[in-house]
Amino acid sequence: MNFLFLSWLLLGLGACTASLPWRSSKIPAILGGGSAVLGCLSGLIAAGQGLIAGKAETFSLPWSMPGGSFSLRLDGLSAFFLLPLFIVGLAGAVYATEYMQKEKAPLHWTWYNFLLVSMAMVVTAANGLLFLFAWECMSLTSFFLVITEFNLAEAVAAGWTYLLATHLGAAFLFAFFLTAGAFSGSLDFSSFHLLGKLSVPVASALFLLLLVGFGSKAGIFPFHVWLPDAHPAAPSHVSAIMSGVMVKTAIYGLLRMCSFLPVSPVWWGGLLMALGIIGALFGIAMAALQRDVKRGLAYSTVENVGIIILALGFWMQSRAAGQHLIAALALAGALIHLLNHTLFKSLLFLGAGSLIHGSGSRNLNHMGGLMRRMPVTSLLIVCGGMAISALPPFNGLVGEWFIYRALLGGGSTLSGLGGFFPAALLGLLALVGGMVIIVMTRIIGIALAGSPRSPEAAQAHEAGWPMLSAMTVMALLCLAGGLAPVLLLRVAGQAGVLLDPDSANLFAGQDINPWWLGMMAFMLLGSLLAAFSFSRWRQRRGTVAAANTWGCGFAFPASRMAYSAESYTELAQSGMFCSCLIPESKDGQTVGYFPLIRSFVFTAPDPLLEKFFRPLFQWTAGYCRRCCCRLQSGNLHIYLFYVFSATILLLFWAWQR
Amino acid sequence: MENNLLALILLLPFGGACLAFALPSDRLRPWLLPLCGSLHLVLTFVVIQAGPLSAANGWLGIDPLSRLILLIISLLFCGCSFYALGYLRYRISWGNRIFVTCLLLFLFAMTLAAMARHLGILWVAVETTTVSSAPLIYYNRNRLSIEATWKYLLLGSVGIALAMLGILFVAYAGLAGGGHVSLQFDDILHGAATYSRPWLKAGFVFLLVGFGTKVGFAPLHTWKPDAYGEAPGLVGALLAGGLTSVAFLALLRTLQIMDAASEAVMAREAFLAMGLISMAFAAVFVIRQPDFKRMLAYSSVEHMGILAIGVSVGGIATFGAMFHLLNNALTKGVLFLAAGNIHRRFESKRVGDVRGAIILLPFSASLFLLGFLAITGSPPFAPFISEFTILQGIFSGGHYVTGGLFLFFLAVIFIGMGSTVLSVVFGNPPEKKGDENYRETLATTGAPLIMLLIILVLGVYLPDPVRRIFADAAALLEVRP
Amino acid sequence: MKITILQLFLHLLLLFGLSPLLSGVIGKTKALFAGRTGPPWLQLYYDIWKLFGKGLVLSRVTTWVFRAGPVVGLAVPVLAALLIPFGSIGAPLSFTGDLIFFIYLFGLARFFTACAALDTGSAFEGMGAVREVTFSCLAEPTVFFAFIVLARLSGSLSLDAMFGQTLAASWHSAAPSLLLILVCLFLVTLVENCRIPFDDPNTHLELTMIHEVMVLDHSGPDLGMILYGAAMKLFVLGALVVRLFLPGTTGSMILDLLLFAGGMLLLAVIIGVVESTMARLRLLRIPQLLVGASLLSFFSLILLLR
Amino acid sequence: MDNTVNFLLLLVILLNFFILGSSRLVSCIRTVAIQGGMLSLLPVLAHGFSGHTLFLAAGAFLLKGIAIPFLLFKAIRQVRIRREVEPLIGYVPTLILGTLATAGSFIFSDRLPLIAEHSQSLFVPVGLATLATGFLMLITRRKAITQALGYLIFENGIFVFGMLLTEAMPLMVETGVLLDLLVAVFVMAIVMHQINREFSTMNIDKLSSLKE
Repeated sequence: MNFLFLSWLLLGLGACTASLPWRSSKIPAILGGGSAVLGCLSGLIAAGQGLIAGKAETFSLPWSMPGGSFSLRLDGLSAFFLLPLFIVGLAGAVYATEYMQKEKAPLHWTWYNFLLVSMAMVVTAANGLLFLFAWECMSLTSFFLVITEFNLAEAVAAGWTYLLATHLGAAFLFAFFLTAGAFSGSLDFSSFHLLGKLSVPVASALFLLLLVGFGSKAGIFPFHVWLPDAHPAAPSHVSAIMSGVMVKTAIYGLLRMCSFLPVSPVWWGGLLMALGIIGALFGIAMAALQRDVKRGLAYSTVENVGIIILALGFWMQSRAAGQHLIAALALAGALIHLLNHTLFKSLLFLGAGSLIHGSGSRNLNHMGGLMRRMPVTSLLIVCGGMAISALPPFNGLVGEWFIYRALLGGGSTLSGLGGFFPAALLGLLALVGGMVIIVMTRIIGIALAGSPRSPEAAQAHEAGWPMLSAMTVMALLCLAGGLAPVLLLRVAGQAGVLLDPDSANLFAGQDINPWWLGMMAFMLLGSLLAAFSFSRWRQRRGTVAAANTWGCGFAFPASRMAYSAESYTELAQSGMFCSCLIPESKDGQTVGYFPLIRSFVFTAPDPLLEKFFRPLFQWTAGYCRRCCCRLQSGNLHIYLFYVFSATILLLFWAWQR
Repeated sequence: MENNLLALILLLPFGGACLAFALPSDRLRPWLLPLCGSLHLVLTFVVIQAGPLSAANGWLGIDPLSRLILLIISLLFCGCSFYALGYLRYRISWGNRIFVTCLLLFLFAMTLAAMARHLGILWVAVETTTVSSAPLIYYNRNRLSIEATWKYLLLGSVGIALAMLGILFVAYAGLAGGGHVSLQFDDILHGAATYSRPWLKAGFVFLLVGFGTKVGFAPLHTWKPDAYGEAPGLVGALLAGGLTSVAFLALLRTLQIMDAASEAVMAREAFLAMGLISMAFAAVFVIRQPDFKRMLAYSSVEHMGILAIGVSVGGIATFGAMFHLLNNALTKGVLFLAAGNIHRRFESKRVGDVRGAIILLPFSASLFLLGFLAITGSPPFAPFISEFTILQGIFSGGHYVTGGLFLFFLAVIFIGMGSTVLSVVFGNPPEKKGDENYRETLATTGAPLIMLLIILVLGVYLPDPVRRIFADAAALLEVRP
Repeated sequence: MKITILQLFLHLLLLFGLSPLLSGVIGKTKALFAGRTGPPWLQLYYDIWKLFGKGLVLSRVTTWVFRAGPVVGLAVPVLAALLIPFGSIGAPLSFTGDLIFFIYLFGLARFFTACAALDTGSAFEGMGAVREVTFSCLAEPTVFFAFIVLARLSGSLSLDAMFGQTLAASWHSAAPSLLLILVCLFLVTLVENCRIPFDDPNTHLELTMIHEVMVLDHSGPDLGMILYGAAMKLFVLGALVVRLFLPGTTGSMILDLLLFAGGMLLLAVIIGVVESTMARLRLLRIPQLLVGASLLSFFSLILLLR
Repeated sequence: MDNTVNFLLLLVILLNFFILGSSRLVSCIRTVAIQGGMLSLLPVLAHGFSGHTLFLAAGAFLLKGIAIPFLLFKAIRQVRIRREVEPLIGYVPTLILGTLATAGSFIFSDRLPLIAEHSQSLFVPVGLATLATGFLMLITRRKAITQALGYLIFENGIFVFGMLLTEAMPLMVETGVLLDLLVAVFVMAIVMHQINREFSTMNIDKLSSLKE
């Protein structure tokens, strides 16, 4: 706990001093970045202590606010969420020292450090008011980070969508905490155990409040609409933090609050599973359609959150049905996937940032051939791509392995509908897994491989050591997770036993131990090494000649003829996607035998946002405006009439009393 | 001693007003404002320290509520007076004799209203605020400001006249109840239990409508957007933060009378209904509001609704409402002052014409943005705490529907205000440059900055003396069974 | 969870020794149908040997990813082969949940093959990569459904047990389901190995190819590794189909081995027959067929769940 | 005594109707002045002679009977208008509404318990009726000046009602009330002058550009 306070102190100091009007542009970077790095290191120690100690540490100070107290609690669950927070925070801070433009950097450090503090406070708060306080601070600071490029209209629009979504979600959380506080008599989490006595309908209402409230932050399916806009607008390391960590704090909240509610009816889990799989399918399909690399990654976050939610739902459902082994597997899968997603998604966002930094564009079709110009970044992105596609020997497989095992366990042992749903989900999840490979090969193939598709890409430059080292650390962690999955299970187990005390012995025992996966990852590395040495050996023996790519008879292949980001998904789009997802294209038609030069606009906006939320909001706003015009017409007579009629009405009312 | 202190705090602004009217120099005159403002603040602190005071045969006095209101007025006015220095220097050619005089008279009237322990005095003071603020609204001397002034004057006068009727009704209720007639507040509280119910209820309705017009409950709020929109930002701040607080104090006095007469349930129901209607109206009007100063006016309507709900629900919500009174006043101050700067720079307050303020006016635009976040209840600013406290009271009182509506309106208003504020603050400045000579000065940004810092500190840490001010005020409004 | 040295040795021997032969058998069968003599039985062995001895020609556009494709393509089937039983010879490596690893191993191969194809910057190879990843993506649910059926019947989550001794008994109790998934797995084998009706490895138009067009630029030892890897992949997936078809054990290891080898050859003949009698499907029909296969395997699961 | 007072109060109601039905501004102002003058007799008539009532009567007469009408006369002389334009609701409907409002006031005041000594007096109904008349004027008339007149009538209604409570009202407060009224009308007159200067009309329909 002391290290946590030290970390907050450092981060806070850095935040306050970095944006002062310093003469030199280096001082903010040293103050802000240095404090962020030191603060994160100190925070990592705190998280490590929390994980190793295995028992909760509490701290409490009175706070003068009514209903509030400055109570903190650092237990396994909190530490489990603190760990990735500070890892990504550290990497992001190192990365940002190079990535941020000089004039925007100082203020950025303020928000960045405060974001880290508020996130850490969210996962350690043990009082409703303090939680909401930290929660809202987290939303605001991340909003300011999203609009770092505030001179761009689209960045501001994205930030606004984000703020709107998160604020609407927060209203539900307010409702939850206030109701919970009213029931349990205090906003302290220590008294929330009284919620366990609630009747099922009330508890279900509270659960729905939680789902909407936290879902809008976590990007659970119908509430994900802010995510694809906000992530591309933010600086890349901020996208990494938001996508890798901030989104997870919502899942932390969901888990923590659900642990106070009485044991769930089966349908809670079913609802989560349904939302999860829809989100996963929708997210990955949309990710395949984006030409903006960061937008694609943002949709991939929607997909991964969907998978996590699916696993959590399956956990709840199997726990309610008394299937402890399957429940433990699902919970472990959800937690491990959550941790893994933090690692590889932040790696990918940092990598994408490096590509943007190097090539000057977010559009996949303007990159190409970066593998040659930016070899290290590209290698790291390939690693991240493998991890997110759940390919061995990286960590992505470990989480998915648990989830698949849980679903397989359910599908192969339960009968009737109990077996039907896991089996169906398994198939759909496999489809998602296949599509992830489409998405990742697309990003790698279009952006990194081949020849440059724009003059800027041809002049791209590799990132410097701060950015590269930040990414390398993340990639190594991804690999370590794949090679030592038992470690992942141990870490997740610290949180798991708190959430599901019934399966404490399962987490510690051998039934769900994934050590064979690590073994297999080593064997895969070995066989790859063998094949590689064979290849090198044959290459040494023979001659190596260089030539142009075989153009199937065409002598002058050009990068404009290569497959583009859109053509890459055309097949999947026409074969698999439903029509509402199909992107819109404008002005593509050519006329006549010798068509003139045609421009072609291709957009893949979020269908839910564009076809549901935006029209709904616009219609409501228009309706309100019409009401306003009628009510406040500028005519003094009518205003006086309001006063008169209000008096008469109130007199009548008073008379009735 | 007590008499002297209260007389001093009243005479200071009055004497200042007379002096301002007499001084010939447009350059020197504005300095009277910070002088009076700071002295008033100092005296206010002395008064707050002094405990309960009473003077002029008990016609004037200081109870915890007056202490709170006095603190609010004084803080706000002090901030605005420093701002006025910068503002009036910028508009030196416009003349400021009437403006400064009326500002000080306005302060005098508000102080009098805060200290009044006699309903007649209270009425006269509130009416004086109307009369003295009308010329302030007319400061810009164009067609729109005339229109705003006329509407303000007429609606305000009619409302306040209704309040007079209400006072007479309450007094007659005493007579009809067989008691002695007095408009002394303490006498009324003392004898309220015996008052004649029909007269008392009718009187309450007239008082609610009358002072409610000044407070700006919907649908009596119609003068607000016009007056706030056309007045200089400085005046808007004083109206939205000071005048509304004073008028709300008058309503609280009414509530005290109803409590004393054991009619608390009815009064609180009326407050709750008024509060919810106000929030609903504000929510509808604030959406896509094309004029950012009018938007602030609707936000003021909303916050009056919040206060009414907080007071009506009782319990801890009353404390929240008292806290919110201060927060609302200071935050509105920040918003109006910053909006005034933006208005001056762009020479427009239409959303279409004002874009990219953060590029041209980095400080004012940041203050405007932060003020918006504060007023919509975002931490770490104090309105978050006070609104949350009110909500806590609502929920722990079991008013779940009210709580749900409250949250819903808050969210809608956040959306409505946010889209306007963001398009004002961000983006690229328009071609039409506005007044390119306008510069932000220490006076015009420092004052709102200080106010923002105050609510920032209060949002994180509420010192015990300050907390006691709110708690004592809230204790007066507790229903004693 | 066991490793047996003998089984390891046998597996590797069978895999490396026998896998190129299947291609020869398929070729001969097709030649027989077409009335030609056809290439020799051991043609693929000659090709691979020849290619291993040649020099490399690399495109100027390509990078290490291009070279990684063949390496992964060769390593993956070898490792995958160790997870499955060949006939009644148990798998050398087996653990609970290894089927997930098995499926994702092929995902790894696909990932790198596609990336290597895109690395050349050629429109044609990109086309192949797209088709490969898209069609395999649709085939994955089928495999999972088939595996659940087997897991349900055997009560285990390791491939060794799923395709182990209980399979024969399962044919008695759940023959319809097993028949359905046999068909489905056969289809998956065809699509994963780019055989007719999904892909025509011998066509002469790059526009219509899937796998072959992806490896257009590979040459020399790299191409040899790709050919070898593809043959092994066919062998591994084929081994599953054969095991499903011939579930029992004779009790003698030699006989079992012969039975397995015979089964593999029979599979090759069947593939040859299918290729000779069917035409390649239109590209847009392929997803429909694959979705149909998934539904079929899901239906087989429902038969069991009932 | 009661009869005299009640007769005076009925006259006040009559004047209310007269104002509602009249379209000539000069006669409207004159009527309001007369009404104010009559009201200023009330303190003396109702409560007898005393320093308090005399002062009140004198103050009310000076203000309501002389000063404010003078201000308003001056205002219309400056702007040279004579007639009210057609009101929002015609004269006859306004009169009908006025009658209804008067009837309503009488009914409403029946419900309010009066103490014995006031039981015969018409202060409450007449006060409320005058109030309602003022409201009607405010709501239906289009000229700024007629609205100001409406406000005055409104205040007159309150004054009538206040007669019930003269002993409760300290002199200082009464003075303050009257002074505030004077200042309010004074400010209104100034604003009217400005309206006329800017808009060249007193028609407040022109004052509706501030709207949503």
